[in-house]
Amino acid sequence: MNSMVVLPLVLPLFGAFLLPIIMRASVGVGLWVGPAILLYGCWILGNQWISGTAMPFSLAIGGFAPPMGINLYVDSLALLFALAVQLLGLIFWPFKLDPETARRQALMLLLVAASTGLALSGDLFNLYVFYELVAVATFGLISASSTGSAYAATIRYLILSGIGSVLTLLGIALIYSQTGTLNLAHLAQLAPEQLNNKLGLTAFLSILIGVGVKAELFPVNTWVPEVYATAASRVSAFLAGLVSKLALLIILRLLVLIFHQQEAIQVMLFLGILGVVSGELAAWRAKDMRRMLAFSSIGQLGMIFIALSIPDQAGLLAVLALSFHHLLVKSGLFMLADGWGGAIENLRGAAKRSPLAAIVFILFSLSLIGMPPLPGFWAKFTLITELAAQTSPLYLIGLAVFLLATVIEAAYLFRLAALLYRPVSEEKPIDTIPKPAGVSLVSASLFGVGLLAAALFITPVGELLNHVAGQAANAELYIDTVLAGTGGGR
Amino acid sequence: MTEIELWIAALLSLTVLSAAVLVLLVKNHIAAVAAASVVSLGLALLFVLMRAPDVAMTEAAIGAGLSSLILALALRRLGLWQIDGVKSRQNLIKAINGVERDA
Amino acid sequence: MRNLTGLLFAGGLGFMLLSIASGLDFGAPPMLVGEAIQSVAPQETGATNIVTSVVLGYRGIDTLGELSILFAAAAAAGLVLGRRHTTAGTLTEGGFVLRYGGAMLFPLLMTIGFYIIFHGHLTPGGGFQGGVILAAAFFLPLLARPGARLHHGMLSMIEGFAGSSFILIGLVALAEGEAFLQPMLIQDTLGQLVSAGTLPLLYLAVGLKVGAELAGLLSHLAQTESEA
Amino acid sequence: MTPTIDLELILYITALGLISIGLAGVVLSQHLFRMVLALVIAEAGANLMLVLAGYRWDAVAPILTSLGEHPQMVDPVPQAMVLTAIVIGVGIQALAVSILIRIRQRFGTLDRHEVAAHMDAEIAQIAGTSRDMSQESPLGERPLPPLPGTPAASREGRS
Repeated sequence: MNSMVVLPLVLPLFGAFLLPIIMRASVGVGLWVGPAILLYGCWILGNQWISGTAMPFSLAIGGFAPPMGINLYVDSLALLFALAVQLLGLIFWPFKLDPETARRQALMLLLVAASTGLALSGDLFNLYVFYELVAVATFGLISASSTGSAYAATIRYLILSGIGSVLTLLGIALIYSQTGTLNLAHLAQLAPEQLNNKLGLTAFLSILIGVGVKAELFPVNTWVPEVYATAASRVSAFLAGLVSKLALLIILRLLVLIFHQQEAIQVMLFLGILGVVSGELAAWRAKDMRRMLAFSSIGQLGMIFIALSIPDQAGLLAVLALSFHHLLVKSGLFMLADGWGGAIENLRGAAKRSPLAAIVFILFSLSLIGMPPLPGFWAKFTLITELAAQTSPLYLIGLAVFLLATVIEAAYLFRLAALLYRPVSEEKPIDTIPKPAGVSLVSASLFGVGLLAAALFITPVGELLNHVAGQAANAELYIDTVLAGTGGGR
Repeated sequence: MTEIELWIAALLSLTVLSAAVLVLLVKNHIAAVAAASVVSLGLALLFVLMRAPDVAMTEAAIGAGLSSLILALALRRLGLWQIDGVKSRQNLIKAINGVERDA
Repeated sequence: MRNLTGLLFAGGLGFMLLSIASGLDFGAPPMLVGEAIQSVAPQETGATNIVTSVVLGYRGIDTLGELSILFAAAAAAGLVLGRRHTTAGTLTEGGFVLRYGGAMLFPLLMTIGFYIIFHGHLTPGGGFQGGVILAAAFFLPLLARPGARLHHGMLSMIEGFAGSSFILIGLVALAEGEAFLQPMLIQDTLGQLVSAGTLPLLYLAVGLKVGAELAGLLSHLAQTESEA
Repeated sequence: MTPTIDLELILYITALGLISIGLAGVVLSQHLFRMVLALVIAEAGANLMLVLAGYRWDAVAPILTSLGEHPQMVDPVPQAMVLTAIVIGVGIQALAVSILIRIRQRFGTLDRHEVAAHMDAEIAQIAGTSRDMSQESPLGERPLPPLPGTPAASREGRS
């Protein structure tokens, strides 16, 4: 049933609206509402994936044929992301019980719904609405840690994403005034004639900056370190792991479908390079683990932006490989930071206190650097071969920066890893060494297992991603599916 | 679209823009909030001229009304609700404190 | 460093706006989707106010997303401001005019609010505008009597049920084999009060939710412990 | 060259002017409350821009007044989108001021640099790393000593 795909988007909203009422009536029932909805969403999307119905299909909401109404576009990529959203929502579910549980869980449900919407929606303004919903829900979740610094970090994030949303709206207004439509497929049809000019470029750049706030794009990522340092680990993990990738997905769709200007791609490549340099250098200098991870995440996303500047199937393959790899690794690392969040020096000898955590950390680090058997190697290798095949000098700079960044990454990650195994000084009792909490360690290990599984089945995973990338890179398929395929479901 | 509407629009645009500049320049926070609501009100009138009655109603109710109310309530809670006289007294206190510290 | 990025940003922005201004062509916009909607909207949704048919019909899920944003903002503000409230004594009670005027205005504002909501598919106005007026109606007594407490439980009930009934109306269509949020029950009486099928119901849900949420937000802001 | 073309020009200038005034205000303001206000202005400009995207000078409002008649209408789609954008804007604004209220209570200031300094210090303190700048005053739950200009009585600790 294709029309069921709307449920993973709508049911979390439904649950979020009712959760405060249910919680008031019975906390015992209320605690199960969110996980049940997310499980059901996983089930629907998983079924959709397995049943393998003709995959790219479009679902008209309200039964209005796409250029007039809003449609959901479901291809393998969107489905993969939607599934990841529901799964991560479950893994990072805020179980903690206190007077604010209802609000926190409602916000989490809203975040999941909005992220699913970002993955599926096929309308520019609708994407903007979900993007804002993601933003507001995350503001709530970040400030839920209720320290002064969390509030200050939130307001910085809020103001930056306010600037971003103004720019996005400006871009949308420009596109609409030029084409008279907002449907991505319809825009893709019209773009070669009407957006292939300076105005189109301006529109793209303003949307790029606007959406780039969440994708940690270089000039608008100043919120990242403070937010990741102050928010709860699972919130940071969800933001760094998934939300940034969803923002990237919007840019990817825009690039593939609408904007093909060379300048647009070059600006993005340039910003990506700057992001890699600034992020990795700052990560190297960082003194606490959370900020180190935050800066490293900026660097990693810069790499993905570099990959995104090659918008054909091979480039998209690199984007997807890097994205999903980063999703697994960064989520896992942030879960480890739940206990190890403090200063790096305090982690001396932490391997003794919690050997499993240390092993998982080393696994993630190796993959992040790109050690051969692990998926990280494959992801980075894909990008390197792609970059080497390009002729433009800027790409070669990108390649050089990329390799340099890998060296810096290795330096700071191994510095920490070595510290974990350093012998502890005698007078320091072992109980004082920080240790990740049980639940966080379990979820981090879960990501580690996922990473190992991907390493074991690298060939089928690679083929799958290649197939997904091929589908995502095919603009004609998108246009045909949305505008002709279903006829609006009426 | 008649000539007179054009003039009204021009006047409104001027008002809106200068109010927007005032929001940033004026010292007193209450005045800034008031200027912000002038911007919204002017925009609402512009929306009427632009044949967007729904938007005009919303902008007037939400932009000019509700939003100013929220900001005004926030000013109270932030301790920025200072009429000029009170403010100057505080400036005086500040100056005296400064003198004491210097001494 | 931060100032430098600020300056860079401002420079880039100025360049962008300049290029917009030079690239804009003034004239009639290409209303591809707009014209298509105009010609079929009255038949497809039964509303004479085409903006309403866009808000609730063609772009219904945007409206759902927007309700969720308002809900998220209210929930987040509640989370931030907490449950602590001032005691009644700290604020002075409003004067005679405010107190009795408020009491008299309440039914008037309620009537206007609901009128605007129910005529949203015929004339300008609708759930958002009406909802704001409902919120004002509930907030006014609070201004007059700062000690009075809004019934938060009641508000969150209205909020939750209104929001979920918006989704339920959409899900009913899905269960009937139509698409999510498809307008139903459209009568052939364009221009009458009862003409637009489920649209006024959706707007009622929107209005109640917006009203309840904004009233809650305002009372939260008005009643957190005072700073000055 | 009809006079209405001038009208569109005026409106475009207003919209772009509001956006640039607002964004410049956000970038240049020193006070967080002023930054929120500037954001409100910029958002209003973006809304005007959006309405303009569907504006035609020779058309009527998108509301049918008599049946069966189809006069030229203004594009209803951007209007619907602006309705959405306005409500989104006010939601975010309300959230922003609630956060400002808490920041003011914790840090006793709304100056952007001071708040940033307090934030850095608090993060460093929680993480246990050495601090770059020496913050004399104890941080965290207790508010900092009042800065010049804020009356000391105006701040109470966390109740």
